[in-house]
Amino acid sequence: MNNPPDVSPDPSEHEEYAHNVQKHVRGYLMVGAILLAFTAITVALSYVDFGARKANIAVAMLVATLKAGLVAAIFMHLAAEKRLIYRILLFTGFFVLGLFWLIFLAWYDYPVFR
Amino acid sequence: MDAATSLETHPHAAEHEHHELGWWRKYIFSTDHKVIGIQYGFTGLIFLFFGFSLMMLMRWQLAYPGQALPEIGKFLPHIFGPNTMPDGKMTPDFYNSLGAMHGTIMVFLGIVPLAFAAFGNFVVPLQIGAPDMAFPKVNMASYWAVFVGGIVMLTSFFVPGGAAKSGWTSYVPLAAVADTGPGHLPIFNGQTLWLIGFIFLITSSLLGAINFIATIIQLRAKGLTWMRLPFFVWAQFVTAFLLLLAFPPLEAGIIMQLMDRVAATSFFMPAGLVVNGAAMQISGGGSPLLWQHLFWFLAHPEVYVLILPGMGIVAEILANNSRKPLWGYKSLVFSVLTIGFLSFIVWAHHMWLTGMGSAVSAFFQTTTLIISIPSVIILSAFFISLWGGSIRFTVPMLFATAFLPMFGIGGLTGIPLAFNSADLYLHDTYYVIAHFHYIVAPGTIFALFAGIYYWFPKATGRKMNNFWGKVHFWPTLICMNVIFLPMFLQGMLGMHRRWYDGGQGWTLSGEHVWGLTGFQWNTPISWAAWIMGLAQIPFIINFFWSIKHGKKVNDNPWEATTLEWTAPSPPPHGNFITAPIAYRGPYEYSLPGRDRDYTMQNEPVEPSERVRRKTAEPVLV
Amino acid sequence: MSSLALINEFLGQPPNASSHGYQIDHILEFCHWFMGALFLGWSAFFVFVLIRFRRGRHPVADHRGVRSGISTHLEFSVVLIEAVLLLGFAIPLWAKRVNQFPPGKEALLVHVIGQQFNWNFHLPGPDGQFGRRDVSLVSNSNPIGLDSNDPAGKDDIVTLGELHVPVERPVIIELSSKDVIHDFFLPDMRIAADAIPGSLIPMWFTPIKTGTYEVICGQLCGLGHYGMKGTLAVDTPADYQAWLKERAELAGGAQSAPPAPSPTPGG
Amino acid sequence: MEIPYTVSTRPDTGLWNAKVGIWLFLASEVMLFGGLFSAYIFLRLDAPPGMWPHGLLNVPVGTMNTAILILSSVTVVLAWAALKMRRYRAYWWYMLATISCGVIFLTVKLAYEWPQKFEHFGAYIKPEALGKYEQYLGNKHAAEKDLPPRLEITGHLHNRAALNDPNIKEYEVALDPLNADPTNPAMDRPHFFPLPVTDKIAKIEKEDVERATMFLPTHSAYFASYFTITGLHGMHVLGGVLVFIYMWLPVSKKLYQRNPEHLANRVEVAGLFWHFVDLIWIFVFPLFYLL
Ligand code: HEA
Ligand code: HEA
Ligand code: CUA
Ligand SMILES: [Cu+2]
Repeated sequence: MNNPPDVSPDPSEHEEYAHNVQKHVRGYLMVGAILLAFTAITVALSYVDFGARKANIAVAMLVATLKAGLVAAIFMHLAAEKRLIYRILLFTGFFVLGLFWLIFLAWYDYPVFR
Repeated sequence: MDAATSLETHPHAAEHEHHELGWWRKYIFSTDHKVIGIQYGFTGLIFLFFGFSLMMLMRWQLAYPGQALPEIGKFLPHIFGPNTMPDGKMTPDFYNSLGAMHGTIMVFLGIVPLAFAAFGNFVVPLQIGAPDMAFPKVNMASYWAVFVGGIVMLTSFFVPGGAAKSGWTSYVPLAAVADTGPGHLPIFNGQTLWLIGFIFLITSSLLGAINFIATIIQLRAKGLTWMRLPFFVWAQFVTAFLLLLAFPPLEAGIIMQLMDRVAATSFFMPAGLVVNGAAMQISGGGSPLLWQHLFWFLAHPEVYVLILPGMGIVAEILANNSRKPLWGYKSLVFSVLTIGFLSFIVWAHHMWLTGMGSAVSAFFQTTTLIISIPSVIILSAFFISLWGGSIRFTVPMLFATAFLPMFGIGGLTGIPLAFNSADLYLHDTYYVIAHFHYIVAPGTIFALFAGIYYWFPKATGRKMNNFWGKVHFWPTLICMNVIFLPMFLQGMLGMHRRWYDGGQGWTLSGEHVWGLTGFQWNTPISWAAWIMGLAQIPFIINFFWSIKHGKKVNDNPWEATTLEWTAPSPPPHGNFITAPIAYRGPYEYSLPGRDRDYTMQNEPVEPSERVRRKTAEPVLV
Repeated sequence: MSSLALINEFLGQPPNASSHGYQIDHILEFCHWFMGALFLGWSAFFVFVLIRFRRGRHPVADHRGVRSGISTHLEFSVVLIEAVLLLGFAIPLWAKRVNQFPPGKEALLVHVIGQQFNWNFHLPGPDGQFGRRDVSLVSNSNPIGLDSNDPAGKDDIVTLGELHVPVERPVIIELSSKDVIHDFFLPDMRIAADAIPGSLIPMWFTPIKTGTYEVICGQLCGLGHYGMKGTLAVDTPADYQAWLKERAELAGGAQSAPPAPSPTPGG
Repeated sequence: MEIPYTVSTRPDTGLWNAKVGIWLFLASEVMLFGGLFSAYIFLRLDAPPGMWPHGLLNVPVGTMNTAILILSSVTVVLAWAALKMRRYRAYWWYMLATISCGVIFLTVKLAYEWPQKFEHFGAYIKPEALGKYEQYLGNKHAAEKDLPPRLEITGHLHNRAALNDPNIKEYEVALDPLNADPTNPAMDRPHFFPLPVTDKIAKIEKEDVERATMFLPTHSAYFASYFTITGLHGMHVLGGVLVFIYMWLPVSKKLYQRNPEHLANRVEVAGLFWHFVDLIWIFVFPLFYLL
């Protein structure tokens, strides 16, 4: 899904741009509806027993990630953003994961004796 | 911003901007990057001096433990409260406060505001040919945040119990139980104020970092491609990223520690603590190591925040005074990017002794050693740059050249620390203190002095006095080494940092090394520190005197090549009369076949040059 | 190897007294030789350049400067030496420290509990069993909260500030803390580890020289940090037995109180 | 010279300044919440059995708040799209809707959810006394069903004075349904609609209690992270609302008339922040309310 184009400074072309944006609006409404539906699904799923607590957590996080992905891709226009923004986010993602992963490693790598 | 920024679509809006701003808007609540840079500069210098003064007090206690400090000692209790230095004798708590606040103030209120914010603000927009920072109002906000943070930190000296006293690292549970209980106020106590002040300092750094990055990305002048940026700009760019991404996890940690103190949570405290003989009433379930991870996740990148701007300054001055391009510009840029990247994954080398297993320690040892390589590359490139130059020893150049071996000593002594089996012995001894002070004191501080002497003419239109500059340089260089070299010996003896009695009570510091015992070495160190204090007087006087009475100079007194020297001195609001265009790289010194030994970045490429040097093709954006 | 020992002595490191300490010292020595060589090499170059290319002697700079790739070779050798130090020495050494504890019977196991501002040592006594400990039992006369109802703890030895161990026998220390983080550092044994409340951190060493050694608290732990000193006495086996006996008699008398904790509680 | 690219885009990056700025800011926010969430994960993994409570929050209210935030995210893009189409009135209404959503969210949180927790009381029983209170804890039943052990008795504290008065020797607690009827299989899972406190009163001797507090941050690692993370999130919501109010006030109209694209850019930037706040909540909701 592409972003609506910038509005042209020339007022005579305005009509066409307005029309273009209008098309996107429908998309936004649909994404909103999907998000609401997903919320309901998360709540419902949390009352289903998947056997292990871990499984429940995994499912809930999966749905949350999907939702977050939708917000980021559509509402925040990340689906079609400039390269520079992707780069910044790529770095950030790398460092957050590094933070999580390395603390996690350190947590479980303590010397055991006996 | 409104009126100014909508200019593009409504040219007449500019008229609003050109009315005279009042005194307050012009000098205090200014949005001009140069004024803000100078504000940062003064703030940083004052805190640097304050942090230094705290240190000089500590050095008395270390050299003459338990003895009353003459004269000043009688006077200090009136300022800091009766429990700090009764009868002029320092109490252990006050010593710990001084140490913690010396570290905090030097790092976060001295060097960061000066090296990153002041030089970054003043120089970067000029060097990239921009009229200002991308977000002037945010810029002003970031200065005022640091100001408030500084005030909060200062206030903490005057609350009951005194300032924070658990080290600049504020390790929990010590920090969580410090300054609590009878005699302490709930919010107005040292540690809580330290945390609150820190939130302001973090806010300031984050806003500043966003501004710097956006400015460098968006406001580069026409033709100023990435590979034509002065190395200083690159250094600031990477530094800004370090601050932007490393500070927030510490902010999270600070918020949690604040909660531990004011809402009695136990993010960082396990159950079953017995403090002062009584079991603590907390839920437990927290982990002291979590704090250390969050702290060092920032604090390691932070040490590169302390050094990279310094390296940037040194690079500019070396090129300028050897009259020759920096050697290996591309590898310099690549190295600084690598350092920035790697500095996020080495932090646990500060935690070797926390019971780390073999896998994790192997990982962090490896990354720590890898990160030393780009530093070696940078230093080598600087050294090699001097070869074949025509070196003039101006005052900035003196400081910049001294930076190199001093940083070298500091960096090299990081290597034994990087091996956890060697650090096992050296951890938290004076060896570590000497290691990092060699980098931040004769390293970064020298770079800052160099930068001040170098860009002073741009900010004021006048030059600082040469002779007094040299009088400042030589004693400072000598004293720095007399202070920090013996600390390596003390560290090898096993003497530890944060020892209130300077090691007097330990048999191990009674051992002789190089003619004195470990403890006795404290005395020459302290005297050198005080003499170095005196050596700063010529600088301070020279600095203030030259603002009004220094020798007037033209816009480019050092005959430099980068864009800031094309602007008037001092530059007007908006910096450049017309937008500059860069046609060439940043260090075109001593180009063959020219009558001047420097060619500025905005000098168009001549046809004759074009044949010879394909790279000089102007790239216009 | 002994010729290498020069630097450490030159810098004032006290003599080593544990079996693995030589390896630590060797790493330190290698590092210092390596650093020294780099420093001297660079300094020589540096001083030469500053003199040779000063303006008075060399008025016109050369735009291109150095053309050779010597720096690449230098950087490569730095990488190589660091890699050797890391893979050849540092990583295996640490793996031995944390993964290969001496077998239980051979070693002497001691629990060490840090507190502001002293070290508590807890030995299992003749039965080889540690008694149960519980924070809720901690009091002035029972600084480590030993459960007096637990039969395993009846003969336990608890001392404050002073530990005796026999020479030539591995000692395993299990570190913990009652209040804040401390760091148990035995400079002469080349061994140290943090005592962190909420965790148990093991470390081990084998003393090879009798004598009395200082235990340093290496982590800021409050106003008494500078004086948080312990003593490690490495005895001949006979002396050690004598000490054990004396201690056991003390312990026999209904948990007789060791001296009260240090008078300067921290906060 | 004036600052370029405040409204138009720079050719080589394709971006205007504030867009770069906001994304950098969001990057730092990712790291901030990343730090908090990593702390949450480690506290939770480290929690001993029975020490990480479940089902203490009000799921319907949480769900409603989630829906409200999602709605507000939709209205804010619509407001931006309206500006792009140069329909100021529509923009004004969408903005009002967004602001209202934010205000409702905060009100629910601060006036209802948090105070409700502050009213609740819990007492952790000492390990040696667990047997004595078996009728309220039902640990045998829990063990049979493979549920984590129950160490805490919760409900409303009748004699509030007991919290501070050392002379009062016991707590009188109007029990939560779980503690009132612990062996009822219906209590094995948290309920969707929270059940009201029963009128069954339990007397718990202070002697047997390890720790007793209201449901405040100090209660447990769970509530500590709940209040810290939702509190910080709430402050972000508040910040967003204030910015939106500024953009909705008449001053925005002036900017609109002067340079509509500039206003649209500002709304886009504020909207990006708002979506991010929504995105954080999307993770907070299942982590604290459901799992
Ligand atoms: C600006 C600050 C700065 C910088 C740049 C560094 C750089 C390095 N640091 Fe340092 N460090 C600190 C500041 C800094 N450090 C501080 C403040 C602490 C203590 C914190 C505390 O506990 O309070 C610390 C502590 C510290 C520790 C923990 C010690 C302990 O607590 O036990 C370790 C361990 O690995 C370490 C390693 C390193 C390494 C490998 C580098 C490498 O990046 C160094 C690479 C550089 C080189 C290898 C030099 C290369 C130079 C040449 C080759 C040229 C030589 C030329 C001549 C001599 C003429 N440092
Ligand atoms: C950037 C960081 C920085 C800097 C620059 C310094 C500078 C100095 N430091 Fe410090 N230090 C730390 C960071 C720093 N330090 C930290 C983090 C710790 C650990 C704290 C802890 O234990 O938690 C520490 C600890 C520390 C100790 C150990 C204390 C202990 O463990 O008990 C000692 C001991 O001597 C010491 C000494 C010094 C000295 C002599 C200087 C000198 O080099 C100072 C030189 C300063 C100047 C020369 C100032 C010049 C300023 C001016 C001239 C201003 C002019 C003003 C105007 C023009 C308006 N420092
Ligand atoms: Cu215990 Cu320092
Ligand atoms: Cu580091």
